[in-house]
Amino acid sequence: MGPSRNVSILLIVPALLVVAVLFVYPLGFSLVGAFQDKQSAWTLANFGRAWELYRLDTAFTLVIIFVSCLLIALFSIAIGGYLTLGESRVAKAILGFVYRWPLFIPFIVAAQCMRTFLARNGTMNMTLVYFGIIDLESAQSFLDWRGIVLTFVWKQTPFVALMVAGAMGGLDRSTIEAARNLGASRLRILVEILVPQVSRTLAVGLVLSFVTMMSVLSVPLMLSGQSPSMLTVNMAWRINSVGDYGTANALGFVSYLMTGFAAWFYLRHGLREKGAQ
Amino acid sequence: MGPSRNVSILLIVPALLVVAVLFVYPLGFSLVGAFQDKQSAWTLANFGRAWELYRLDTAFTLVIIFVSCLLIALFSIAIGGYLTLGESRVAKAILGFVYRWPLFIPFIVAAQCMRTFLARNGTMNMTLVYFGIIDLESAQSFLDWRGIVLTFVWKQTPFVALMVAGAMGGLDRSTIEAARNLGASRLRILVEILVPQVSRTLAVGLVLSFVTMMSVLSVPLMLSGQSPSMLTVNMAWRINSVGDYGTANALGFVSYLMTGFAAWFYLRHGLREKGAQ
Amino acid sequence: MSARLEIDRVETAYGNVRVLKGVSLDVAPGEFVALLGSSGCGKTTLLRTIAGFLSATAGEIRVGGRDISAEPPDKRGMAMVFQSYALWPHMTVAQNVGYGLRLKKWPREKIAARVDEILAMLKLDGLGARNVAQLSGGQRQRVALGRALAVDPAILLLDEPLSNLDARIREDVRHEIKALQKNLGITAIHVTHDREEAMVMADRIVILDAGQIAQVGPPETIYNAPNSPFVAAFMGATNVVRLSASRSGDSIDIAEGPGNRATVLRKAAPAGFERGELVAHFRSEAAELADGAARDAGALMLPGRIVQASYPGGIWRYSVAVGDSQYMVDDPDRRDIGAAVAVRVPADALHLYPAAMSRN
Amino acid sequence: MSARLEIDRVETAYGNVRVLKGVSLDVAPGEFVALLGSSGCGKTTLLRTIAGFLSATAGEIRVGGRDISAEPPDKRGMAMVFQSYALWPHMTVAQNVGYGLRLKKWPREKIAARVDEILAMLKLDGLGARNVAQLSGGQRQRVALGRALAVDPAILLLDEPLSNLDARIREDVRHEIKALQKNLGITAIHVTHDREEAMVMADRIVILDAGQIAQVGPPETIYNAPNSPFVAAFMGATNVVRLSASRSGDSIDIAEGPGNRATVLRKAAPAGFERGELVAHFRSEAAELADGAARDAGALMLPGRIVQASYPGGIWRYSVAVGDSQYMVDDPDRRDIGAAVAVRVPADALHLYPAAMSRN
Repeated sequence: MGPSRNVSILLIVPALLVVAVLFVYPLGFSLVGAFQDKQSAWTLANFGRAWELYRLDTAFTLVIIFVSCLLIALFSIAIGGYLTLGESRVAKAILGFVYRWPLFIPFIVAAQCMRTFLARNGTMNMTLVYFGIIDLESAQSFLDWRGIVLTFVWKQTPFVALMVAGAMGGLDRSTIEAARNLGASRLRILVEILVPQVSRTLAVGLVLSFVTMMSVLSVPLMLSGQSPSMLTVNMAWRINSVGDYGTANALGFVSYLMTGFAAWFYLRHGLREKGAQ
Repeated sequence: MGPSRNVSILLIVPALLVVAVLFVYPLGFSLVGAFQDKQSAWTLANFGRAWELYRLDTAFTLVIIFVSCLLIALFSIAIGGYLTLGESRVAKAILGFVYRWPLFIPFIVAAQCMRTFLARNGTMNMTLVYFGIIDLESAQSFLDWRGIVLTFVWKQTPFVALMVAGAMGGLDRSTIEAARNLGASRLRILVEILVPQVSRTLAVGLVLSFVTMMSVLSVPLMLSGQSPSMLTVNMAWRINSVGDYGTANALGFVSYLMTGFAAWFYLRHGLREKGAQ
Repeated sequence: MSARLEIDRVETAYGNVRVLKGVSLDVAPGEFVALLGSSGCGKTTLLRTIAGFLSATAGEIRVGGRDISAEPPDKRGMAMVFQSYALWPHMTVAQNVGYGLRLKKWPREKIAARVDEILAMLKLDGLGARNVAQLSGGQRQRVALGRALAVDPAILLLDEPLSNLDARIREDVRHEIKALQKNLGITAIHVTHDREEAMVMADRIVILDAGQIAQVGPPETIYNAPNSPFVAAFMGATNVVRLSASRSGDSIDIAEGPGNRATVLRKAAPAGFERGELVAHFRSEAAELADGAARDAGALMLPGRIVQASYPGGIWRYSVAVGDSQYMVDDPDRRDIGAAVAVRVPADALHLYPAAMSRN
Repeated sequence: MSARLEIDRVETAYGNVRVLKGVSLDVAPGEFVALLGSSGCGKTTLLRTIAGFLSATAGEIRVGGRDISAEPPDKRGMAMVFQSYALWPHMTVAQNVGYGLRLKKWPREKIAARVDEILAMLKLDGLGARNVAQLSGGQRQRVALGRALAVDPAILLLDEPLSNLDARIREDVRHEIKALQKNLGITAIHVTHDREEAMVMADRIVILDAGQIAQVGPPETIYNAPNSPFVAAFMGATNVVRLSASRSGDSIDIAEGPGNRATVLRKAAPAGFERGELVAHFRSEAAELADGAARDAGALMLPGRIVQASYPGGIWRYSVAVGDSQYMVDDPDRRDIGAAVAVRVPADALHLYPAAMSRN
């Protein structure tokens, strides 16, 4: 079998090369661009400029995305938990039907909706004023980092909740009943029995959401015009308005490092799970 | 049990209302805005203007996204199929490691990479010229719809391939061996045995990719400045530069209809699967 | 610790489907009762109703005289062992066993001591820190048992706990569980579809059929005196003959029929039976083969031909065609296929029922 | 159609682990051979090597004299039935059965006719348009069999095809498959871990142990003359006694030991055995209980006490403590726990081996 296997590897090599070139090469080239000036000489100037102009925005981006991830995790665990442990069939059916709709709303539509909803004289404030909960003077606009977080959470929670609820639904139900049988409350079952068993799925969902939020240009562009802004907005600005590819590449490199860290976490977690089996 | 169940439904109602309001209300309000002018009077003028200015872009958007979905489906079936049926362990390990990396690259970084890669004097053309495959004069820029499709396919194929490969890996392997035992070639096994069994997963992945591509502003904005453009670019333009929320809402409504169709397809398919069991 | 369990006309439904149609059963403290039946008979539903995972639509369940029908599962003083073991894969063996005590807010050291005691009792010493995924099937089953026993329940519920084990391990575990239950004096309800498992483990067997109790009794009674054709067939008496018969004092006169010779069986007729058609059930191992022409005045003789033979071990098992019917009969001797033989069924190996009781 | 299958010193490895360590076996055309062993013995590996899903690292596999070791699975003239049935859920019954013929490019009408024929043979008439998900376990099993038989293979490979069926259906399907195989005259290799299934279905049984053949022979031979302690224990003779013995002509003198009385067994000693320690295996059903003081010159007597009793049906099964050992013995009479008894094992129920052959 030895020789024929080697032949089959040789046959597959061109296909693998194509995949490698198509998937990896464009990325590598852009990353190299981050370390070059316009004359293709090696430099760290791009990073210097990126640091000078955008270090605040980098921190801002990270904070927004971490807060969003945290909220997404909480909401999706709550939704998945209710769908798995809830006793009212009607409530479960309604929740199951409603929660996944934002999945089918494009980010840009979501951003546009939120703009109308969260503005100083937007729907939310007007509704609150109408019910007398706040008065018009104290109404404030949420079109800043809070709006971005809200939109991200609104849009990504269904995605993660879908994965988490699916994983919870796929668990052996008798592991839940065994805990109930011994007297565990529903909250304890959620925290001590369900979440640990779906933690891998939750982590994958959060990592993918992390990457998605790093990707989205429309939401920060439309919801928070003022400084500080997110890195995506800065990159689009550098390219479309300034034509400064070097700095854009450097910012891309920073984005890539952040998601690379998330990816590393994902892989490490995946390998550890396999190792434990 | 009757009364206590009703009480528990009553207890859950406020929570459900909050979910409904938070998830559904912002969307509904923005949709209503598509049918109102600046004085909140009912009108179809927004749609008239959207049709007049952007009917070509709507078609352009749909074509790009359908072509992308088609290519994503083909590539992800090929990747999943090779990972499931391939015989060379080394090739499978390399492919399995390489293919999912674009998943962790933000869209905006991908768009930036592609800009460098696909421009008239970008890396791709320079490489082809270097190897003498084309000459410099006939080199053309791919920074148009082709670039957008390429970027979408590059970015979304790993996502769908991950789902498809997972579903294929979860199938009872003896269903594959039974076909091999009867003499089916690997291509026939892929087309006749594997794909039909993972069609639901494939459809879900494509619908979610469809929605994602409807969402992305950065890719069309950065890769194809010229007209025609995608709806996301138009919406961002209407809001950020013109301040014309009505038309933006109307365009959002159109986007929403498209994804709504995809969602309907997803739900119908899901229900049919359940019905068949 | 143990308790009397009374099940009083309990009914349970899934949606509109009535699964239990009024089941009553008294279980004495320390007794081991097996619920036996084929799939869909309601045995698991009954166990889950007792455990509190399903709620009875009618009837009462009492433990030590107290009605617990409305109590949640953990307030019933019962612990359940699940078919899939239902161990928590993210906890160690010790954490699994001690979880119920943690819920009861026991102090950490007391939990550790109790867990060690349980593990020692189940011969799992030293495995406390092990991940449950690293255990063999038999070990997992014992961890599941330990988790249930750790909370010192009055009643132990066993939902087919042995059906995922290999045949050889299963026999050992049967005896271990039985011995443990006797030593602890705990009341146990055991669901199974395996006849021999129920026979070997239980003090009393409850045969369920279509949501109702078909027969209750000790293993010997159920085996030797099944009260209906259903129970007879379920307990292995799957050979069926229809006979024309009439009572005559302490005996039964059997007329010659399409498959059988005339005979007189010295045996009591079914209660109230005088004359008419009887359905006779018998086991393949309780019959034997005789020469085709052989006569025996005291036994039922069914003349026929051998159509299939196999050797399951120790004896030969023959399929004998008699008229339109086929019977399975065990015999110590090797015989040829096609040979003319008579199936000889001694009077006390026949289970007789009026034909009206039979479903087919 | 059927073919001779020759397996010649076949070895198979998973990575660096040698699973088959040189297996040789001749299967005659039309013969039904069962590969029997516990999990991990290599029986499934051997079947998959024969089928071509694994490739032998050494040795040859010949069908009708032709070496097929290097052929792909579909060129070997074999069809396999899988444990999980491996039906394609997106195809109807007829599409499943006819898929092999479609791959052979048969015209549509010929496929339809052949499928109808197969379905009729398997009593699945009229179910052709049914979705496989709508079928019962027994029906699925038959569709899987039909799919394999449709391509008219010379050799049928069965990978535990009955282990997912209910106990009662399983017994019917055993006889159906056996009868079908005899009628078609097809060669069959059947993998199973169920001793009785192998005994009842196979013409010859191959006992595998740790990747090697432990014994090959017809069911009666394997059952009554196991050639090693391993085979004896696997075939149910799980009671083990160590005896001090010496040959004396056609008999064996047994000296008194810690658990047994002295006796003379009229029985041939193991080949080459003169004097020393013997390991004796016997089945619980081949022994019986006698009074504690009873003596019997021709049988092995083990005096002890009853420690556990159960009634699996028909007979009582006792656990008897003799010295440090416990034996399981069947007896027709009900006896008390604690009673002093002697286990009586007749000479021909004892399987004797030199102690060196025993692993423990």
